[in-house]
Amino acid sequence: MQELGKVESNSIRVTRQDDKRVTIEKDLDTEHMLLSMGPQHPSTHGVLRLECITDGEVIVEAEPYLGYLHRCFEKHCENVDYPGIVPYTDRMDYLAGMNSELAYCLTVEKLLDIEIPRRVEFIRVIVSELNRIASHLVAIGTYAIDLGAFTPFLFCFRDREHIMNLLEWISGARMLYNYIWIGGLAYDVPTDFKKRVAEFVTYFRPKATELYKLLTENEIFVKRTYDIGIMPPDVAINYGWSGPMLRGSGVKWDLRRNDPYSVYPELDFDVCVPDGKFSVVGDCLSRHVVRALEMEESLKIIEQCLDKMPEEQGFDPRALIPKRIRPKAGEVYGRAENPRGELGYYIVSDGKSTKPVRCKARSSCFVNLAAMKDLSKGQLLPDLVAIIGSIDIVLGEVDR
Amino acid sequence: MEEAANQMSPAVLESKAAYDIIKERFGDAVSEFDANPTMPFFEVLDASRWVDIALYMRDNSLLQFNYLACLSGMDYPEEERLGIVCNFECIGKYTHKIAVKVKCARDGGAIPSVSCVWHTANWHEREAYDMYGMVFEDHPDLRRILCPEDWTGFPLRKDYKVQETYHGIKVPY
Amino acid sequence: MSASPSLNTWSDALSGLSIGWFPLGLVIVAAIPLVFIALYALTYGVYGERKISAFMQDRLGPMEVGFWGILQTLADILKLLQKEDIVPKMADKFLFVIGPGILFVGSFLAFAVLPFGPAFIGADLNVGLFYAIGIVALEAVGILAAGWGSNNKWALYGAVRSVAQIVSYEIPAAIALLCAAMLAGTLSMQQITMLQAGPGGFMHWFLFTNPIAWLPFLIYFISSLAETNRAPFDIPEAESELVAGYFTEYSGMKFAVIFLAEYGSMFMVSAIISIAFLGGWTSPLPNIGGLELNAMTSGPVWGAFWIIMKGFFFIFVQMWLRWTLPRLRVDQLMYLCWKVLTPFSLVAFVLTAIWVINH
Amino acid sequence: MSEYFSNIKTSATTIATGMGITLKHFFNAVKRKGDAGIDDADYFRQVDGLCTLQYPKEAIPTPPHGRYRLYCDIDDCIGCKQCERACPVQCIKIETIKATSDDLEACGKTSGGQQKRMWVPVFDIDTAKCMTCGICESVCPTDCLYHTPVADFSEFNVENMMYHFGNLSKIEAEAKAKKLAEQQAKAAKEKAAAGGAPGAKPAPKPKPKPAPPQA
Repeated sequence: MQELGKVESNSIRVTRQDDKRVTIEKDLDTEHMLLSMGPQHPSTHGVLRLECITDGEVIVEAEPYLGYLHRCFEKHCENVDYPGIVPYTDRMDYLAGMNSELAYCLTVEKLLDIEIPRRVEFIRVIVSELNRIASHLVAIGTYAIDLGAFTPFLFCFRDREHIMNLLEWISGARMLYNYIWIGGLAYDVPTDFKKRVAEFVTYFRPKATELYKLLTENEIFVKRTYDIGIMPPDVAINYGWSGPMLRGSGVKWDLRRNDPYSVYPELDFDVCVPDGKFSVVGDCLSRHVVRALEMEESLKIIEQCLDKMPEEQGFDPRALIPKRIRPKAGEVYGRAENPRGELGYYIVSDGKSTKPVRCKARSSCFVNLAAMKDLSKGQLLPDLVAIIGSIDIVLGEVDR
Repeated sequence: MEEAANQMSPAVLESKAAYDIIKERFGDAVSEFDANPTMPFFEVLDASRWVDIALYMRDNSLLQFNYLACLSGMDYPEEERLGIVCNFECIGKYTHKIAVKVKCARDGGAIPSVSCVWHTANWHEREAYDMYGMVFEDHPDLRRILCPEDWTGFPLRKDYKVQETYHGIKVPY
Repeated sequence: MSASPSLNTWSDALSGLSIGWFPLGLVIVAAIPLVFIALYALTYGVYGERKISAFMQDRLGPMEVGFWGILQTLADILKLLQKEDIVPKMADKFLFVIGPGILFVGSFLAFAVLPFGPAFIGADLNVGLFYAIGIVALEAVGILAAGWGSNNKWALYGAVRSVAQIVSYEIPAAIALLCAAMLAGTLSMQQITMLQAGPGGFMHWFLFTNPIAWLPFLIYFISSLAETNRAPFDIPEAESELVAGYFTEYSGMKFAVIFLAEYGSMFMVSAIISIAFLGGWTSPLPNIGGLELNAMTSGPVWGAFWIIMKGFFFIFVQMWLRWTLPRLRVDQLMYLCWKVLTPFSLVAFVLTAIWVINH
Repeated sequence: MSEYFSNIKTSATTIATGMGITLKHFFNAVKRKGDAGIDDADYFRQVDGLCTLQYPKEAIPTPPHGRYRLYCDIDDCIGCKQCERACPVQCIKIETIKATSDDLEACGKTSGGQQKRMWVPVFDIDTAKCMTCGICESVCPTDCLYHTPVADFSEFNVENMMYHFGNLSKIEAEAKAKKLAEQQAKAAKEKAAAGGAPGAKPAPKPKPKPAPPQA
């Protein structure tokens, strides 16, 4: 990491002796300014607060402060029974509710050790990949806004709207679905669902290309993100990064591949890592490009799922849901690949109650954000914004 | 458990192998291996050696647990102890996973911090401290992270009672 | 531009109209641009920006107030008028209040030397172009006053950035305009325009009579974006970095005044570029044989029409750029100024000089 | 030096590409996207052009099983309180009074033909609290509690977000409660008198009947 932070020499300090007199001492450090960025700052993506010590435009140190959106998820979980937690998981990473639900349900199912119907698995994968696209669209769009480009943001939201409509059609809600249940699904998909999703895929491909041309290839955008906030792969692993962030650092690590769950082993898709030609491996641009490429991979996954999904007339996705969910005593750590990285749940059951004794959510944004302090050292203020944007935090998940 | 050893799934066997290496090196400092199918783990009995174990786990060429996936605080009221549960994994060379538990006394207990071994432990430990109140020794910056600085009590302890007012605001909703 | 039928005779008659000694017609012709400026700045500028951005982003934009939201700006102004005018307690009150004023004055002072037609020019200074370049620098003072006076760290950042930016971009902008002045041989705005008038319409414009004029034209256009703090050079008010830059603390009518100043200077630089390179109020239509399009579309009223249209065109391009491009970083902005635009403007200057000497 | 010029060139071309795209959209603004819902077969055939709608006047229809405003068909409610227990946010408040045996007729039957044994004087849903998760809907044995696709139900007064579905007025409820108390007292007395023998007119068991397993 660069050590630009302190300008030790050749600078001037102005010291105020009394009201009138000012002495100027040469060859000393200039005074640093404390800049409180957030929690109501446009580019902190919600309510993150950064306490920056700045030397002019250079960030000497930026310390993140969290907790403005802390909603006691873990405390709630200890007071709600297992199915009741599902709606709360939606509200953690509210941009990718399906993925959060999937991770939670997989974890509890691991503890319960139950079989899931194949059709349910495919529907789960389709909806979570759709949601992954939606989430990446928001990530890319807000990143564009962070860097001053408004139009790509609205294009992203226009396309995301179709995904929201699709998911609303399936689950009845637009953002907070409560669709994936432990052992099944809330409803079966509508009859025309396959057709409409296929139409969406054909609709979305050219739009993604257009977005790529408008934003990713734009020279100003590249200049703003290229070689900024570089994270070497070993440090990234040490920081516990996951998801597109880790892949942006060039580590081919995707839980869908490396710790496969659901029907992912049957599906053919690439784990995107930057090749180092377009971007420097590990910089903000790499992370952005990984997200852009992952949308295409998600489309591929969706297409395959649509082909492979078994058709069953009168299928009841609730049929195998246990009447009363009371896992045997034990503990489990389950996880899934969320759009932002590894979302893990550590659940402890005492075997007696229908409520978990402990349900810890290991949120990817929380872990990814921890590297903020190191990443921002010695960067310019606009680069700080670029770095926050590339981490793609959702404060709902950071603070839980 | 004995007859279960041959029925262990491959993932658990991998963890067992990793555990054996650690056990060989640290002997009595670690407990027996709990080979449950959902989350195989062992416990560090001698908490003062936790950093050594952690370093060994990270740096041993046969273990290489370079990825700390999750570190969760835990309350064990019946044992009068607090603890942390860490889920480790190796990214790259191996595919093995293992979980480690470290416990400390419920009142004024301390666990050595491993944030120098895995950077990610820094915030996880702060969160565990915030929620359970165990102290992490040699932690570079042990402050509350999610709750406000001046919050009283540790919310996820089983005997936690929420404070009545906070800066004049009624807390229980 | 005399002896032409239809609208032209009408406009000539209007300018010749006088009651006794009082040249009423001239006053009316003179009033047209002024009324327009107010109308433009109040309605078209903001409304147009909102609609253009909306259409580029597949949105509808303001739709509720009036037909297709045409009265939206009026509603906004009414709202801003009613809003509480907050002066922060710790602010430097004098600077805080005077900042928007200086900005507004700075951007509208240059209108004095803009020729809106053969008959109308506020003050036909013989150093008009020089004056126009100089007066833009006054904006930097206003921005600095606003930013410093706000006693807000973001505003300070914005102000400092803005001053650095405006001062730097003065140089390529001035050199580029100097090329036009060299081609004309005068600094008077009116005379520069006159020199570009002729029956050939657009063929007499400096941009087309001179093989290298496109270079100073482009350079001035880019620098003018920076001088008016428009995207992609809007770093002084970069909302994702500096909240709102130097006007973070402003509310109510002071905020509106800053906005008006911004749209005013947008039109001003667009008018300057069209005067210097695109013939100001001259008609772009050429006379083709017997079809005297040029003559038909010249005159006081037509003049005002053409310069406004040209101004609109450049404003549209400014908006178009804004809603397409991300924002540059501070150091990249300076790189662009000192390492790209300034050398190229010097090259353009030398080439223009050679071209002028050889003609 | 060549990098310098190639830089300028890529900048110019990529900026031109971007501007081309936005201009294309600008000229495409004469078209407008329709407001067909996602269940319409033509949904993806009408997404070109301006994509926003003027919300209150034009709106994309919510799908028929959209999960928005919670509604209780109180005529079918048997007062089993399963929803109250299942609700993760405790937004449902139910009070029940057991119907006396002579009132069973008046209490009526659900549309499924099941005999109702409870008066439900209070069935309040705090829609401001409700997080539309649909768990209550899934546990309801008579399917009388469901989310409707009415998405916009904002109110100026938060009190109005409290929806009352109870089927008895306060006076009626008091009367029923009194009647029940009287009967129970009478039954208890009879029971005491008969020494454990069942009374001539036994009141229904005080427990609410167990809910049939839901599908």
